[in-house]
Amino acid sequence: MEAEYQVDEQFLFIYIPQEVDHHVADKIRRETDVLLSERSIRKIVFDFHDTRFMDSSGIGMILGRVKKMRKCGGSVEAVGVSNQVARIFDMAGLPSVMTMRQKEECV
Amino acid sequence: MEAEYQVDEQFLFIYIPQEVDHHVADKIRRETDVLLSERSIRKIVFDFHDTRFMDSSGIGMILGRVKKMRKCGGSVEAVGVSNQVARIFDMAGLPSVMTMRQKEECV
Amino acid sequence: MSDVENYMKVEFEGISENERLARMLVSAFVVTFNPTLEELEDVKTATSEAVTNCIIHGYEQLGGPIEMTMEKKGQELFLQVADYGIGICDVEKAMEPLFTTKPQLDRSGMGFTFMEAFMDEVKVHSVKGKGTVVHMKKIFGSTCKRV
Amino acid sequence: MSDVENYMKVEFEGISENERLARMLVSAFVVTFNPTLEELEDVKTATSEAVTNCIIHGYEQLGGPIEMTMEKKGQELFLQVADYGIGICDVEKAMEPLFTTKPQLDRSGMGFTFMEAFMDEVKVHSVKGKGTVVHMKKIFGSTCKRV
Ligand SMILES: Nc1ncnc2c1ncn2[C@@H]1O[C@H](COP(=O)(O)OP(=O)(O)O)[C@@H](O)[C@H]1O
Ligand SMILES: Nc1ncnc2c1ncn2[C@@H]1O[C@H](COP(=O)(O)OP(=O)(O)O)[C@@H](O)[C@H]1O
Repeated sequence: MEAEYQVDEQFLFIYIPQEVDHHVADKIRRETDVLLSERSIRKIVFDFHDTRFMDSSGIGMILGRVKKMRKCGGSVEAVGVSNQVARIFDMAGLPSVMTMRQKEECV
Repeated sequence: MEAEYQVDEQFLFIYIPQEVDHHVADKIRRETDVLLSERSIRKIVFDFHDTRFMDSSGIGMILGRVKKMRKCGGSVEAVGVSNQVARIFDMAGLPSVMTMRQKEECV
Repeated sequence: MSDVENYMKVEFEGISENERLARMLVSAFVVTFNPTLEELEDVKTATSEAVTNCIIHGYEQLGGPIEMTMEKKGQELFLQVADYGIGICDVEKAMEPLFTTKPQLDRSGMGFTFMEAFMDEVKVHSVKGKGTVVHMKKIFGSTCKRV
Repeated sequence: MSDVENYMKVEFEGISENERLARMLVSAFVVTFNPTLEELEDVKTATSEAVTNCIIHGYEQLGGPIEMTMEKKGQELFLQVADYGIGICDVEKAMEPLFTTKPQLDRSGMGFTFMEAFMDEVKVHSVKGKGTVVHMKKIFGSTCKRV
Protein backbone atom coordinates (compact mmCIF):
# COMPACT_ATOMS: atom_id res chain seq x y z
CA MET A 1 0.00 0.00 0.00
CA GLU A 2 3.05 2.27 -0.09
CA ALA A 3 4.52 3.96 -3.15
CA GLU A 4 8.19 3.25 -3.88
CA TYR A 5 10.70 5.72 -5.31
CA GLN A 6 13.84 5.26 -7.34
CA VAL A 7 16.09 8.02 -8.61
CA ASP A 8 18.28 7.18 -11.61
CA GLU A 9 20.33 10.16 -12.84
CA GLN A 10 17.71 12.77 -13.75
CA PHE A 11 14.83 10.30 -13.74
CA LEU A 12 12.46 9.73 -10.83
CA PHE A 13 10.57 6.43 -11.01
CA ILE A 14 7.49 6.24 -8.78
CA TYR A 15 5.93 2.82 -8.31
CA ILE A 16 2.28 3.50 -7.58
CA PRO A 17 0.46 1.12 -5.18
CA GLN A 18 -2.71 -0.90 -5.90
CA GLU A 19 -5.21 1.75 -4.94
CA VAL A 20 -4.82 5.51 -5.32
CA ASP A 21 -7.40 7.55 -3.44
CA HIS A 22 -7.02 10.92 -1.70
CA HIS A 23 -5.27 9.34 1.31
CA VAL A 24 -2.64 7.64 -0.84
CA ALA A 25 -2.34 10.45 -3.45
CA ASP A 26 -1.65 12.99 -0.71
CA LYS A 27 1.18 10.89 0.66
CA ILE A 28 2.73 10.45 -2.81
CA ARG A 29 2.38 14.20 -3.43
CA ARG A 30 4.30 15.05 -0.26
CA GLU A 31 6.99 12.41 -0.71
CA THR A 32 7.51 13.33 -4.38
CA ASP A 33 7.83 17.02 -3.65
CA VAL A 34 10.55 16.33 -1.07
CA LEU A 35 12.51 14.35 -3.68
CA LEU A 36 11.97 17.05 -6.33
CA SER A 37 13.36 19.71 -3.99
CA GLU A 38 16.42 17.63 -3.04
CA ARG A 39 17.47 16.15 -6.40
CA SER A 40 17.64 17.64 -9.87
CA ILE A 41 14.98 15.60 -11.65
CA ARG A 42 14.10 16.18 -15.34
CA LYS A 43 11.53 13.45 -15.77
CA ILE A 44 9.05 11.67 -13.52
CA VAL A 45 7.91 8.19 -14.61
CA PHE A 46 4.79 7.02 -12.78
CA ASP A 47 4.66 3.22 -12.93
CA PHE A 48 1.04 2.02 -12.70
CA HIS A 49 1.65 -1.71 -13.27
CA ASP A 50 0.25 -2.63 -9.83
CA THR A 51 -2.59 -0.13 -9.78
CA ARG A 52 -6.18 -1.29 -10.14
CA PHE A 53 -8.01 1.63 -8.56
CA MET A 54 -7.64 5.38 -9.00
CA ASP A 55 -10.03 8.27 -8.48
CA SER A 56 -9.90 12.03 -9.19
CA SER A 57 -7.49 12.63 -6.30
CA GLY A 58 -4.90 10.65 -8.26
CA ILE A 59 -5.59 12.81 -11.31
CA GLY A 60 -5.04 15.98 -9.26
CA MET A 61 -1.78 14.66 -7.84
CA ILE A 62 -0.44 13.80 -11.33
CA LEU A 63 -1.58 17.08 -12.91
CA GLY A 64 0.11 18.97 -10.07
CA ARG A 65 3.41 17.18 -10.83
CA VAL A 66 2.99 17.87 -14.57
CA LYS A 67 2.67 21.62 -13.86
CA LYS A 68 5.65 21.55 -11.52
CA MET A 69 7.90 19.71 -13.99
CA ARG A 70 6.90 21.97 -16.88
CA LYS A 71 8.04 25.03 -14.94
CA CYS A 72 11.59 23.70 -14.93
CA GLY A 73 11.45 22.31 -18.46
CA GLY A 74 10.96 18.71 -17.30
CA SER A 75 8.26 16.20 -18.15
CA VAL A 76 6.05 13.41 -16.80
CA GLU A 77 5.19 9.99 -18.18
CA ALA A 78 2.86 7.18 -17.05
CA VAL A 79 3.60 3.54 -17.85
CA GLY A 80 1.84 0.24 -17.22
CA VAL A 81 -1.60 1.85 -17.15
CA SER A 82 -4.43 -0.72 -16.91
CA ASN A 83 -7.70 -0.35 -18.82
CA GLN A 84 -9.38 0.54 -15.53
CA VAL A 85 -7.02 3.40 -14.80
CA ALA A 86 -6.81 4.43 -18.48
CA ARG A 87 -10.51 5.24 -18.60
CA ILE A 88 -10.02 7.63 -15.66
CA PHE A 89 -6.98 9.18 -17.39
CA ASP A 90 -8.93 9.61 -20.61
CA MET A 91 -11.97 11.21 -18.99
CA ALA A 92 -9.71 13.75 -17.30
CA GLY A 93 -7.88 14.52 -20.56
CA LEU A 94 -4.48 13.51 -19.18
CA PRO A 95 -3.21 11.99 -22.46
CA SER A 96 -3.13 15.51 -23.97
CA VAL A 97 -0.64 16.81 -21.38
CA MET A 98 1.59 13.78 -20.87
CA THR A 99 2.76 10.52 -22.42
CA MET A 100 0.74 7.51 -21.28
CA ARG A 101 1.64 3.91 -22.09
CA GLN A 102 -0.95 1.22 -21.43
CA LYS A 103 -0.22 -2.17 -19.96
CA GLU A 104 -0.59 -5.09 -22.34
CA GLU A 105 -3.67 -6.95 -21.18
CA CYS A 106 -5.41 -10.06 -22.38
CA VAL A 107 -9.05 -9.27 -23.03
CA MET B 1 -21.04 -20.37 -2.74
CA GLU B 2 -23.35 -23.37 -3.28
CA ALA B 3 -22.90 -26.84 -1.83
CA GLU B 4 -22.70 -29.70 -4.32
CA TYR B 5 -24.08 -33.18 -3.82
CA GLN B 6 -23.11 -36.53 -5.25
CA VAL B 7 -24.79 -39.84 -4.49
CA ASP B 8 -22.68 -42.96 -5.08
CA GLU B 9 -24.49 -46.17 -4.06
CA GLN B 10 -25.24 -45.70 -0.37
CA PHE B 11 -22.84 -42.80 0.03
CA LEU B 12 -23.81 -39.13 -0.06
CA PHE B 13 -20.88 -36.78 -0.72
CA ILE B 14 -21.52 -33.15 0.17
CA TYR B 15 -18.99 -30.60 -1.09
CA ILE B 16 -19.19 -27.75 1.39
CA PRO B 17 -18.65 -24.18 0.07
CA GLN B 18 -16.01 -21.68 1.25
CA GLU B 19 -18.03 -20.16 4.07
CA VAL B 20 -20.60 -21.91 6.24
CA ASP B 21 -22.75 -19.59 8.30
CA HIS B 22 -26.43 -19.91 9.28
CA HIS B 23 -27.60 -18.82 5.81
CA VAL B 24 -25.53 -21.47 4.05
CA ALA B 25 -25.95 -24.18 6.72
CA ASP B 26 -29.73 -23.87 6.55
CA LYS B 27 -29.69 -24.40 2.80
CA ILE B 28 -27.45 -27.47 3.11
CA ARG B 29 -29.69 -28.83 5.88
CA ARG B 30 -32.79 -28.56 3.67
CA GLU B 31 -31.15 -29.92 0.52
CA THR B 32 -29.55 -32.81 2.41
CA ASP B 33 -32.80 -33.82 4.08
CA VAL B 34 -34.55 -33.98 0.71
CA LEU B 35 -31.83 -36.34 -0.58
CA LEU B 36 -31.95 -38.45 2.60
CA SER B 37 -35.71 -38.89 2.22
CA GLU B 38 -35.49 -39.86 -1.47
CA ARG B 39 -32.45 -42.18 -1.52
CA SER B 40 -31.29 -44.88 0.83
CA ILE B 41 -28.10 -43.37 2.17
CA ARG B 42 -25.93 -45.15 4.78
CA LYS B 43 -23.11 -42.68 5.02
CA ILE B 44 -22.72 -38.94 4.57
CA VAL B 45 -19.25 -37.63 3.73
CA PHE B 46 -18.91 -33.87 4.25
CA ASP B 47 -16.02 -32.61 2.11
CA PHE B 48 -14.52 -29.48 3.65
CA HIS B 49 -11.56 -29.03 1.26
CA ASP B 50 -12.85 -25.63 0.06
CA THR B 51 -14.06 -24.37 3.41
CA ARG B 52 -12.21 -21.62 5.24
CA PHE B 53 -14.96 -20.29 7.48
CA MET B 54 -17.50 -22.05 9.69
CA ASP B 55 -19.43 -20.95 12.76
CA SER B 56 -21.73 -22.72 15.26
CA SER B 57 -24.57 -22.91 12.73
CA GLY B 58 -22.41 -25.32 10.71
CA ILE B 59 -21.84 -27.38 13.86
CA GLY B 60 -25.60 -27.56 14.46
CA MET B 61 -26.26 -28.64 10.90
CA ILE B 62 -23.66 -31.44 11.09
CA LEU B 63 -24.78 -32.65 14.53
CA GLY B 64 -28.36 -32.77 13.26
CA ARG B 65 -27.30 -35.03 10.36
CA VAL B 66 -25.26 -37.22 12.76
CA LYS B 67 -28.38 -37.80 14.90
CA LYS B 68 -30.50 -38.51 11.84
CA MET B 69 -28.05 -41.03 10.37
CA ARG B 70 -27.59 -42.81 13.69
CA LYS B 71 -31.34 -43.46 13.91
CA CYS B 72 -31.15 -45.57 10.75
CA GLY B 73 -27.81 -47.15 11.63
CA GLY B 74 -25.82 -44.92 9.28
CA SER B 75 -22.85 -42.65 9.91
CA VAL B 76 -21.23 -39.33 9.08
CA GLU B 77 -17.65 -38.41 8.21
CA ALA B 78 -15.84 -35.13 7.55
CA VAL B 79 -12.82 -34.95 5.23
CA GLY B 80 -10.44 -32.20 4.13
CA VAL B 81 -10.93 -30.20 7.31
CA SER B 82 -8.60 -27.15 7.52
CA ASN B 83 -6.95 -26.08 10.76
CA GLN B 84 -9.34 -23.16 10.89
CA VAL B 85 -12.43 -25.37 10.73
CA ALA B 86 -10.83 -28.10 12.89
CA ARG B 87 -10.54 -25.75 15.86
CA ILE B 88 -14.31 -25.10 15.63
CA PHE B 89 -14.96 -28.86 15.35
CA ASP B 90 -12.75 -29.56 18.37
CA MET B 91 -14.32 -26.90 20.57
CA ALA B 92 -17.76 -28.34 19.86
CA GLY B 93 -16.58 -31.90 20.60
CA LEU B 94 -17.48 -33.18 17.13
CA PRO B 95 -14.51 -35.59 16.90
CA SER B 96 -16.12 -37.71 19.66
CA VAL B 97 -19.27 -38.38 17.63
CA MET B 98 -17.89 -38.69 14.09
CA THR B 99 -14.75 -39.38 12.08
CA MET B 100 -12.88 -36.26 11.07
CA ARG B 101 -9.93 -36.21 8.69
CA GLN B 102 -7.82 -33.07 8.44
CA LYS B 103 -6.48 -31.57 5.27
CA GLU B 104 -2.72 -31.76 4.82
CA GLU B 105 -1.46 -28.24 5.22
CA CYS B 106 1.95 -26.67 5.01
CA VAL B 107 2.56 -24.71 8.19
CA MET C 1 -15.17 9.43 23.04
CA SER C 2 -11.87 11.34 23.07
CA ASP C 3 -9.66 8.25 23.10
CA VAL C 4 -11.57 6.60 20.23
CA GLU C 5 -9.32 6.72 17.15
CA ASN C 6 -11.84 5.42 14.71
CA TYR C 7 -15.38 4.11 14.77
CA MET C 8 -18.09 2.74 12.56
CA LYS C 9 -21.80 2.34 13.24
CA VAL C 10 -23.85 0.20 10.90
CA GLU C 11 -27.50 -0.66 10.66
CA PHE C 12 -28.81 -3.31 8.29
CA GLU C 13 -31.78 -5.62 7.81
CA GLY C 14 -31.84 -8.82 9.89
CA ILE C 15 -31.95 -11.35 7.06
CA SER C 16 -29.63 -14.31 6.77
CA GLU C 17 -28.06 -12.98 3.54
CA ASN C 18 -26.56 -10.20 5.67
CA GLU C 19 -24.58 -12.52 7.96
CA ARG C 20 -21.89 -12.52 5.29
CA LEU C 21 -22.17 -8.73 4.90
CA ALA C 22 -21.62 -8.35 8.67
CA ARG C 23 -18.41 -10.39 8.48
CA MET C 24 -17.18 -8.29 5.56
CA LEU C 25 -17.91 -5.07 7.47
CA VAL C 26 -16.05 -6.17 10.55
CA SER C 27 -13.13 -7.42 8.43
CA ALA C 28 -12.92 -4.07 6.65
CA PHE C 29 -12.78 -2.24 9.98
CA VAL C 30 -10.39 -4.65 11.64
CA VAL C 31 -7.66 -4.50 8.94
CA THR C 32 -6.50 -1.23 10.51
CA PHE C 33 -5.40 -3.24 13.57
CA ASN C 34 -3.00 -5.16 11.34
CA PRO C 35 -4.46 -8.42 12.74
CA THR C 36 -3.03 -11.92 12.45
CA LEU C 37 -5.11 -14.29 10.34
CA GLU C 38 -6.27 -15.99 13.51
CA GLU C 39 -7.35 -12.74 15.16
CA LEU C 40 -9.30 -11.83 12.03
CA GLU C 41 -11.03 -15.23 12.03
CA ASP C 42 -11.83 -14.87 15.74
CA VAL C 43 -13.62 -11.57 15.23
CA LYS C 44 -15.41 -12.77 12.10
CA THR C 45 -16.69 -15.86 13.92
CA ALA C 46 -17.87 -13.90 16.97
CA THR C 47 -19.63 -11.39 14.71
CA SER C 48 -21.29 -14.16 12.74
CA GLU C 49 -22.59 -15.73 15.97
CA ALA C 50 -23.96 -12.49 17.39
CA VAL C 51 -25.64 -11.39 14.14
CA THR C 52 -27.13 -14.84 13.53
CA ASN C 53 -28.62 -14.76 17.03
CA CYS C 54 -30.38 -11.44 16.30
CA ILE C 55 -31.85 -12.91 13.11
CA ILE C 56 -32.95 -16.31 14.45
CA HIS C 57 -33.69 -15.61 18.10
CA GLY C 58 -34.18 -11.84 18.43
CA TYR C 59 -36.43 -11.49 15.38
CA GLU C 60 -37.40 -15.17 15.00
CA GLN C 61 -36.59 -14.96 11.28
CA LEU C 62 -39.16 -12.22 10.61
CA GLY C 63 -36.52 -9.51 10.07
CA GLY C 64 -35.82 -6.21 11.81
CA PRO C 65 -32.93 -3.77 12.20
CA ILE C 66 -29.55 -4.95 13.46
CA GLU C 67 -27.04 -2.40 14.72
CA MET C 68 -23.32 -2.99 14.88
CA THR C 69 -20.88 -0.55 16.44
CA MET C 70 -17.12 -0.85 16.20
CA GLU C 71 -14.62 1.32 18.03
CA LYS C 72 -10.85 1.28 17.87
CA LYS C 73 -8.94 2.42 20.96
CA GLY C 74 -5.26 1.63 20.50
CA GLN C 75 -5.06 -2.11 20.02
CA GLU C 76 -8.52 -2.68 21.50
CA LEU C 77 -11.63 -3.31 19.45
CA PHE C 78 -15.01 -2.68 21.06
CA LEU C 79 -17.73 -4.44 19.10
CA GLN C 80 -21.44 -4.21 19.85
CA VAL C 81 -24.23 -6.10 18.15
CA ALA C 82 -27.82 -5.13 18.98
CA ASP C 83 -31.38 -6.04 18.03
CA TYR C 84 -34.80 -4.73 19.09
CA GLY C 85 -36.29 -8.21 19.24
CA ILE C 86 -37.80 -10.50 21.86
CA GLY C 87 -34.94 -10.31 24.37
CA ILE C 88 -33.59 -13.00 26.70
CA CYS C 89 -35.26 -13.95 30.05
CA ASP C 90 -32.30 -15.67 31.67
CA VAL C 91 -29.00 -14.46 30.22
CA GLU C 92 -26.88 -16.68 32.45
CA LYS C 93 -28.72 -19.82 31.31
CA ALA C 94 -28.59 -18.65 27.66
CA MET C 95 -24.81 -18.40 27.84
CA GLU C 96 -24.29 -21.98 29.01
CA PRO C 97 -22.61 -24.22 26.42
CA LEU C 98 -25.12 -26.36 24.47
CA PHE C 99 -28.13 -24.43 25.77
CA THR C 100 -30.55 -23.54 22.98
CA THR C 101 -34.25 -22.68 22.76
CA LYS C 102 -34.39 -23.65 19.08
CA PRO C 103 -33.25 -27.31 18.86
CA GLN C 104 -35.86 -27.86 16.11
CA LEU C 105 -33.78 -25.55 13.90
CA ASP C 106 -30.66 -27.64 14.56
CA ARG C 107 -29.06 -24.93 16.69
CA SER C 108 -26.03 -26.22 18.56
CA GLY C 109 -26.21 -23.89 21.57
CA MET C 110 -22.54 -23.03 20.99
CA GLY C 111 -22.99 -19.41 19.83
CA PHE C 112 -22.18 -17.64 23.08
CA THR C 113 -19.50 -20.21 23.87
CA PHE C 114 -17.70 -19.34 20.62
CA MET C 115 -18.05 -15.60 21.26
CA GLU C 116 -16.46 -16.08 24.68
CA ALA C 117 -13.71 -18.29 23.31
CA PHE C 118 -12.73 -15.95 20.49
CA MET C 119 -13.07 -12.55 22.14
CA ASP C 120 -11.40 -11.20 25.28
CA GLU C 121 -14.65 -10.03 26.85
CA VAL C 122 -18.34 -10.71 26.22
CA LYS C 123 -21.20 -9.01 28.07
CA VAL C 124 -24.87 -9.36 27.30
CA HIS C 125 -27.58 -6.87 28.16
CA SER C 126 -31.10 -7.90 27.34
CA VAL C 127 -34.58 -6.72 28.22
CA LYS C 128 -37.50 -9.06 27.57
CA GLY C 129 -39.63 -7.68 24.73
CA LYS C 130 -37.18 -4.83 24.04
CA GLY C 131 -34.05 -6.41 22.63
CA THR C 132 -30.52 -7.57 23.21
CA VAL C 133 -27.07 -5.97 23.05
CA VAL C 134 -23.89 -8.05 23.02
CA HIS C 135 -20.77 -6.07 24.00
CA MET C 136 -17.49 -7.66 22.99
CA LYS C 137 -13.88 -6.62 23.33
CA LYS C 138 -10.85 -7.95 21.52
CA ILE C 139 -7.25 -7.01 22.26
CA PHE C 140 -5.04 -7.35 19.19
CA GLY C 141 -1.44 -8.43 19.42
CA SER C 142 -1.88 -9.59 23.01
CA THR C 143 0.69 -12.17 24.02
CA CYS C 144 -1.59 -14.15 26.34
CA LYS C 145 -3.32 -16.79 24.26
CA ARG C 146 -6.39 -18.74 25.30
CA VAL C 147 -5.65 -22.32 26.38
CA MET D 1 -39.66 1.38 2.46
CA SER D 2 -41.82 -1.59 1.41
CA ASP D 3 -40.05 -2.16 -1.90
CA VAL D 4 -36.58 -1.97 -0.34
CA GLU D 5 -35.14 -5.50 -0.32
CA ASN D 6 -32.07 -4.71 1.66
CA TYR D 7 -30.40 -1.68 3.15
CA MET D 8 -27.38 -0.58 5.09
CA LYS D 9 -26.73 2.65 6.98
CA VAL D 10 -23.20 3.42 8.09
CA GLU D 11 -21.63 6.21 10.06
CA PHE D 12 -17.87 6.62 10.39
CA GLU D 13 -15.26 9.24 11.13
CA GLY D 14 -14.29 11.58 8.29
CA ILE D 15 -10.59 10.79 8.13
CA SER D 16 -8.75 9.89 4.95
CA GLU D 17 -7.92 6.37 6.20
CA ASN D 18 -11.66 5.67 5.95
CA GLU D 19 -11.91 6.34 2.20
CA ARG D 20 -10.73 2.79 1.67
CA LEU D 21 -13.16 1.52 4.32
CA ALA D 22 -16.02 3.24 2.47
CA ARG D 23 -15.11 1.47 -0.77
CA MET D 24 -14.98 -1.86 1.03
CA LEU D 25 -18.41 -1.24 2.59
CA VAL D 26 -20.03 -0.36 -0.70
CA SER D 27 -18.36 -3.36 -2.40
CA ALA D 28 -19.67 -5.68 0.32
CA PHE D 29 -23.21 -4.38 -0.19
CA VAL D 30 -23.07 -4.33 -3.97
CA VAL D 31 -21.99 -7.98 -4.42
CA THR D 32 -25.64 -8.97 -3.91
CA PHE D 33 -26.42 -7.26 -7.25
CA ASN D 34 -24.08 -9.71 -8.95
CA PRO D 35 -22.32 -6.76 -10.61
CA THR D 36 -19.90 -6.81 -13.53
CA LEU D 37 -16.35 -5.80 -12.65
CA GLU D 38 -16.95 -2.46 -14.38
CA GLU D 39 -20.16 -1.77 -12.46
CA LEU D 40 -18.35 -2.53 -9.21
CA GLU D 41 -15.51 -0.15 -10.15
CA ASP D 42 -18.03 2.55 -11.09
CA VAL D 43 -19.71 2.45 -7.69
CA LYS D 44 -16.39 2.27 -5.83
CA THR D 45 -15.07 5.31 -7.69
CA ALA D 46 -18.24 7.36 -7.13
CA THR D 47 -18.20 6.44 -3.42
CA SER D 48 -14.55 7.37 -3.12
CA GLU D 49 -15.23 10.78 -4.70
CA ALA D 50 -18.23 11.57 -2.49
CA VAL D 51 -16.54 10.46 0.75
CA THR D 52 -13.31 12.32 -0.10
CA ASN D 53 -15.33 15.49 -0.67
CA CYS D 54 -16.90 15.24 2.82
CA ILE D 55 -13.43 14.87 4.34
CA ILE D 56 -11.61 17.60 2.37
CA HIS D 57 -14.34 20.11 1.62
CA GLY D 58 -17.19 19.42 4.08
CA TYR D 59 -14.97 19.11 7.14
CA GLU D 60 -11.84 20.79 5.72
CA GLN D 61 -9.73 17.89 7.02
CA LEU D 62 -10.72 18.45 10.64
CA GLY D 63 -12.91 15.34 10.84
CA GLY D 64 -16.59 14.79 11.57
CA PRO D 65 -19.23 12.11 11.00
CA ILE D 66 -19.92 10.80 7.50
CA GLU D 67 -23.13 8.91 6.83
CA MET D 68 -23.60 6.49 3.98
CA THR D 69 -26.91 4.84 3.16
CA MET D 70 -27.36 2.06 0.65
CA GLU D 71 -30.67 0.63 -0.52
CA LYS D 72 -31.33 -2.19 -2.93
CA LYS D 73 -34.60 -2.09 -4.90
CA GLY D 74 -34.52 -4.79 -7.55
CA GLN D 75 -31.53 -3.98 -9.73
CA GLU D 76 -31.34 -0.40 -8.50
CA LEU D 77 -28.88 0.84 -5.92
CA PHE D 78 -29.66 4.07 -4.07
CA LEU D 79 -26.52 5.43 -2.47
CA GLN D 80 -26.37 8.50 -0.26
CA VAL D 81 -23.29 10.12 1.20
CA ALA D 82 -23.76 12.91 3.75
CA ASP D 83 -21.73 15.22 5.95
CA TYR D 84 -22.62 17.92 8.49
CA GLY D 85 -19.89 20.25 7.29
CA ILE D 86 -19.62 23.67 5.67
CA GLY D 87 -22.03 23.05 2.78
CA ILE D 88 -21.89 24.36 -0.79
CA CYS D 89 -23.05 27.88 -1.81
CA ASP D 90 -23.50 27.28 -5.52
CA VAL D 91 -24.13 23.62 -6.28
CA GLU D 92 -24.44 24.15 -10.03
CA LYS D 93 -21.04 25.81 -10.21
CA ALA D 94 -19.50 23.14 -7.92
CA MET D 95 -20.62 20.40 -10.30
CA GLU D 96 -18.90 21.92 -13.35
CA PRO D 97 -15.94 19.89 -14.61
CA LEU D 98 -12.58 21.22 -13.38
CA PHE D 99 -14.18 23.56 -10.84
CA THR D 100 -12.47 23.36 -7.47
CA THR D 101 -12.15 25.62 -4.44
CA LYS D 102 -9.02 23.83 -3.27
CA PRO D 103 -6.48 24.07 -6.11
CA GLN D 104 -3.70 24.51 -3.50
CA LEU D 105 -4.39 20.90 -2.44
CA ASP D 106 -3.98 19.72 -6.05
CA ARG D 107 -7.67 18.94 -6.42
CA SER D 108 -8.62 18.29 -10.03
CA GLY D 109 -12.23 19.46 -9.87
CA MET D 110 -13.27 16.17 -11.47
CA GLY D 111 -15.01 14.59 -8.45
CA PHE D 112 -18.62 15.39 -9.38
CA THR D 113 -17.85 14.77 -13.06
CA PHE D 114 -16.73 11.22 -12.21
CA MET D 115 -19.78 10.62 -10.01
CA GLU D 116 -22.02 11.69 -12.90
CA ALA D 117 -20.10 9.59 -15.41
CA PHE D 118 -20.15 6.40 -13.33
CA MET D 119 -23.63 6.54 -11.81
CA ASP D 120 -27.03 6.77 -13.51
CA GLU D 121 -28.22 9.69 -11.39
CA VAL D 122 -26.49 12.22 -9.12
CA LYS D 123 -28.35 14.84 -7.07
CA VAL D 124 -26.79 17.16 -4.53
CA HIS D 125 -28.59 18.85 -1.65
CA SER D 126 -26.54 21.25 0.37
CA VAL D 127 -27.22 23.92 2.97
CA LYS D 128 -24.47 26.41 3.76
CA GLY D 129 -23.16 25.80 7.27
CA LYS D 130 -25.30 22.67 7.71
CA GLY D 131 -23.89 20.07 5.37
CA THR D 132 -24.20 18.24 2.09
CA VAL D 133 -25.98 15.12 0.88
CA VAL D 134 -25.15 13.46 -2.43
CA HIS D 135 -27.89 11.12 -3.71
CA MET D 136 -26.78 8.65 -6.34
CA LYS D 137 -28.52 5.89 -8.23
CA LYS D 138 -27.03 3.02 -10.18
CA ILE D 139 -28.98 0.55 -12.29
CA PHE D 140 -27.20 -2.79 -12.54
CA GLY D 141 -27.32 -4.95 -15.65
CA SER D 142 -28.76 -2.09 -17.73
CA THR D 143 -28.06 -2.55 -21.43
CA CYS D 144 -27.69 1.16 -22.20
CA LYS D 145 -24.06 2.05 -21.70
CA ARG D 146 -22.68 5.53 -21.38
CA VAL D 147 -20.98 6.84 -24.54
N1 LIG E 1 -30.29 -11.83 20.20
C1 LIG E 1 -31.01 -12.73 20.91
N2 LIG E 1 -32.33 -12.52 21.16
C2 LIG E 1 -33.05 -13.40 21.88
N3 LIG E 1 -32.55 -14.57 22.37
C3 LIG E 1 -31.25 -14.84 22.16
C4 LIG E 1 -30.41 -13.95 21.43
N4 LIG E 1 -29.17 -14.49 21.38
C5 LIG E 1 -29.24 -15.64 22.06
N5 LIG E 1 -30.48 -15.88 22.53
C6 LIG E 1 -30.92 -17.04 23.36
O1 LIG E 1 -29.76 -17.67 23.88
C7 LIG E 1 -29.72 -19.04 23.49
C8 LIG E 1 -28.30 -19.53 23.32
O2 LIG E 1 -27.67 -18.84 22.26
P1 LIG E 1 -26.39 -19.48 21.55
O3 LIG E 1 -25.38 -19.86 22.57
O4 LIG E 1 -25.92 -18.53 20.50
O5 LIG E 1 -26.90 -20.82 20.86
P2 LIG E 1 -27.91 -21.08 19.64
O6 LIG E 1 -27.96 -19.88 18.75
O7 LIG E 1 -27.31 -22.26 18.95
O8 LIG E 1 -29.26 -21.38 20.24
C9 LIG E 1 -30.56 -19.10 22.23
O9 LIG E 1 -31.07 -20.41 21.97
C10 LIG E 1 -31.65 -18.08 22.54
O10 LIG E 1 -32.66 -18.63 23.36
N1 LIG F 1 -19.20 17.67 0.73
C1 LIG F 1 -18.84 18.91 0.33
N2 LIG F 1 -18.90 19.94 1.20
C2 LIG F 1 -18.55 21.19 0.81
N3 LIG F 1 -18.15 21.51 -0.44
C3 LIG F 1 -18.08 20.53 -1.36
C4 LIG F 1 -18.43 19.19 -1.03
N4 LIG F 1 -18.27 18.43 -2.14
C5 LIG F 1 -17.86 19.26 -3.12
N5 LIG F 1 -17.75 20.53 -2.66
C6 LIG F 1 -17.35 21.73 -3.46
O1 LIG F 1 -17.47 21.39 -4.83
C7 LIG F 1 -16.22 21.59 -5.51
C8 LIG F 1 -16.08 20.60 -6.66
O2 LIG F 1 -16.01 19.28 -6.16
P1 LIG F 1 -15.37 18.12 -7.04
O3 LIG F 1 -15.99 18.15 -8.40
O4 LIG F 1 -15.49 16.85 -6.29
O5 LIG F 1 -13.84 18.54 -7.21
P2 LIG F 1 -12.62 18.61 -6.16
O6 LIG F 1 -12.91 17.70 -4.99
O7 LIG F 1 -11.45 18.14 -6.95
O8 LIG F 1 -12.53 20.05 -5.73
C9 LIG F 1 -15.18 21.46 -4.42
O9 LIG F 1 -13.97 22.09 -4.75
C10 LIG F 1 -15.89 22.10 -3.22
O10 LIG F 1 -15.82 23.51 -3.29
